[in-house]
Amino acid sequence: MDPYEIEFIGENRIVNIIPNFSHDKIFLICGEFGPFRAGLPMNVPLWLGVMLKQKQKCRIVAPDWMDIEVLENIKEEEKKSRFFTKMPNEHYMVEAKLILGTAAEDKPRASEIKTIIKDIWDIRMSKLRTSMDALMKTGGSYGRLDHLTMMEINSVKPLLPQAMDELHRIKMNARKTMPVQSSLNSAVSQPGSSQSIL
Amino acid sequence: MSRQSNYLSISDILVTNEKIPCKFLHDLPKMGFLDPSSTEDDLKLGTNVEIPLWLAESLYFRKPPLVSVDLPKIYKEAYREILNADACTVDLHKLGQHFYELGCYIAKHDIKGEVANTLINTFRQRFRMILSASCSTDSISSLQPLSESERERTAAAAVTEKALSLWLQRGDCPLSTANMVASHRKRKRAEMEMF
Amino acid sequence: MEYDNIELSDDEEEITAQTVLRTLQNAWQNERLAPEILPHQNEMVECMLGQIQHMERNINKLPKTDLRASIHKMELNRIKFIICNYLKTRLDKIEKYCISILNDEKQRLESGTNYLTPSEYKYAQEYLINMESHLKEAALDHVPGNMQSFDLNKLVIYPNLQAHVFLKANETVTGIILEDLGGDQDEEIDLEENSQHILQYKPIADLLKSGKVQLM
Amino acid sequence: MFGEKVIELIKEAERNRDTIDQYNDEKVRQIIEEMHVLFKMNMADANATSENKSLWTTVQVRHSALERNKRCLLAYLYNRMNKIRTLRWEFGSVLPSDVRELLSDSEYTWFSKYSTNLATYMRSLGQDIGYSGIDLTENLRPPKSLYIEVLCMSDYGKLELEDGDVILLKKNSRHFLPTSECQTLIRQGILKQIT
Repeated sequence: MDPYEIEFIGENRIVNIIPNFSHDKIFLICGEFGPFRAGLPMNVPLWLGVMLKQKQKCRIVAPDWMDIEVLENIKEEEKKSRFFTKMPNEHYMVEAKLILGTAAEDKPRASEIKTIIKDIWDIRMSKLRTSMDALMKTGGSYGRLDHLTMMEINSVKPLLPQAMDELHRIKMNARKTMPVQSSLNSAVSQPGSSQSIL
Repeated sequence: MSRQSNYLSISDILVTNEKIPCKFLHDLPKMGFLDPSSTEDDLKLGTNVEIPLWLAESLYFRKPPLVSVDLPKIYKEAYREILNADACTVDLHKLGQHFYELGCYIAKHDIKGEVANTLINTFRQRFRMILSASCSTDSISSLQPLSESERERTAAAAVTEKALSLWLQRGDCPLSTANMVASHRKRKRAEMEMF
Repeated sequence: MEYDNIELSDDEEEITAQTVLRTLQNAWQNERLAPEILPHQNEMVECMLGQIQHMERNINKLPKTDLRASIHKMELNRIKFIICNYLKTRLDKIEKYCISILNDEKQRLESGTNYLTPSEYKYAQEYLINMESHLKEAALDHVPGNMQSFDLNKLVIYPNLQAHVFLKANETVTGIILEDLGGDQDEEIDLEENSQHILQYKPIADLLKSGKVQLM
Repeated sequence: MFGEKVIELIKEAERNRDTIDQYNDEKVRQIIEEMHVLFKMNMADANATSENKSLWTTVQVRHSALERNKRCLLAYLYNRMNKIRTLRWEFGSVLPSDVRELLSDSEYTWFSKYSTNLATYMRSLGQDIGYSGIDLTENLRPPKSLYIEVLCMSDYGKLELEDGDVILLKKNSRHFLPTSECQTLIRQGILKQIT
């Protein structure tokens, strides 16, 4: 999948907005939202929040975790821990990009917040690289990856799963010291004696 | 991009085109041309010749086998020692374009299983080379000591890397011309400019 | 603009459009990430198409500049993307693994557990016929007699069930056996609820089809 | 050596992964001819095996070469088939003449049949509930906005929009259009999204 498809999935998350208009409930296929009352906070899917924001119909309320203090703590934890820590939500990067990208003026110190989130992302990405290398060195057939978000997992595709596939294929083929016909190498080796030649 | 080999796989056809040393266990009338150093019409029992893997495999699997297969240099003990010590120092671009894929075919001719172990070790050790090559900003130049499939994996990883950093940098992704359409337009333009 | 709850043909149980959408989105995600073709979700697709149709009719009654119209249109575009991408992903697999899918499907049809919709099945059969006649016309008919066969056993391409996938456990599942090629003993692992793993597809294929795990 | 011509064909298929080359009629013909020569030699030698038993191994070697040629020919055609399939998804059911010329007659027939099969399938979608089908070549990207600004890259002519409006797409003209109604033209390279 490409990042925009994962962003698309993340856009289904619910965010809090403050509309500047009033309107009855809207019945969407993904659920009912509203009523919209000017000045009163309410929940909508992220894609809708972004759309209304672009039409200047609302302010997006940044989620609680988009706060310098909270994020500094997360960053420290992430640095200290050998493992991946649990992020505030499983699409934190998508939320950060969309909310701080389209509604930066709704959030004080938005650019500082962006920087810390990017720092956390970078720490996790470098941890991910180290653990991939370790995974390949120690076994290369199984790994547990709690708390990694979908966007992070996507960043190691196709590299990690393909390397594991390839290692498996080498083990399967190379360990076969006897000439056995298998579906994996049947492309060339067709034991010949039984075959009709003419 | 997966390298699963099947009958119609171009990459497997190219791998099986590699030449490997074989010894003929039977006389082969009229096949003298398989040995470039000989001018005879027939190929004699006991002759050592390098033939493409596809031919070697099919002759080896006849009952009784028509050839015995020797290991290509890169899979022999001298190289195995170097590879097992530090696989990252070996230039597989020069010495083994299809190191792993060819190795999978060749390993069965090494009864002790040393080749198999070397393949697995080498693959594991060199993974970090791909890791670092895939996030370097240089394009994958022919200077890198990677085998063909390592190169493909690096290129695929670099595509992901690039898509991700573009996503992080910009807002919306503009819709764009389809891949083949764009390539054909480009080629057509290039052809027009030649005249 | 309210939607009605929908009744699925085989099921007495009423489910909401919201549930159908969620199921479909999940099916799309899994189809994109699984190496093999998964059981079709035709009822969900058709149900959603019905919703789209209903919704589109209503949007047309609204003034063009109505805010609601653009919100609904945006949602419909999102759903259309899921449906198109889902169906296209399946077509890609059907073409690539045509022979092996048709072989498996013939057996599944006998037991009534077909993975393909009738249209997809027809498409696959036609695709194979066209492939055969092209390869014959372009090459096989012109080569020496004993080389002319269109040999399905050789041309077949199998999905790589040994491929490694990322998954999240929707519920706790114990005793997944991982094949261990190195030692003598296979490894056994448990998947706790919400835990995430990278492992081979084959041992978890059935868990995916029964919804106990999902791919990421 | 056996199977050399056919490898040139395979390497041709391997190059230019994003474009399709002219169908190599001449080389395909030569390879088929080579196969007939090998086959005739085998017929003759197979009949002579009663006098010279070792000729049988020679027959087996040639047989392997025949199989190899067949495999490579099919792989060449199959690889091109996949590209032609992509052409259908990217250019649509009508190919530009310069692209069409790259295909052999048999390939063009395959393209048409593929296109018909695809159209039949797409028409069947949702038929039970009164749909006239769904075009799967659309909605390929996650939607971002309902309208986009586009620049026209060539003189295309009139485009009728769903609401009945007709606009004229002229080279270098700019338009503000519903995304859903111009994405195919963008993929075909007729329009370009301006960001």
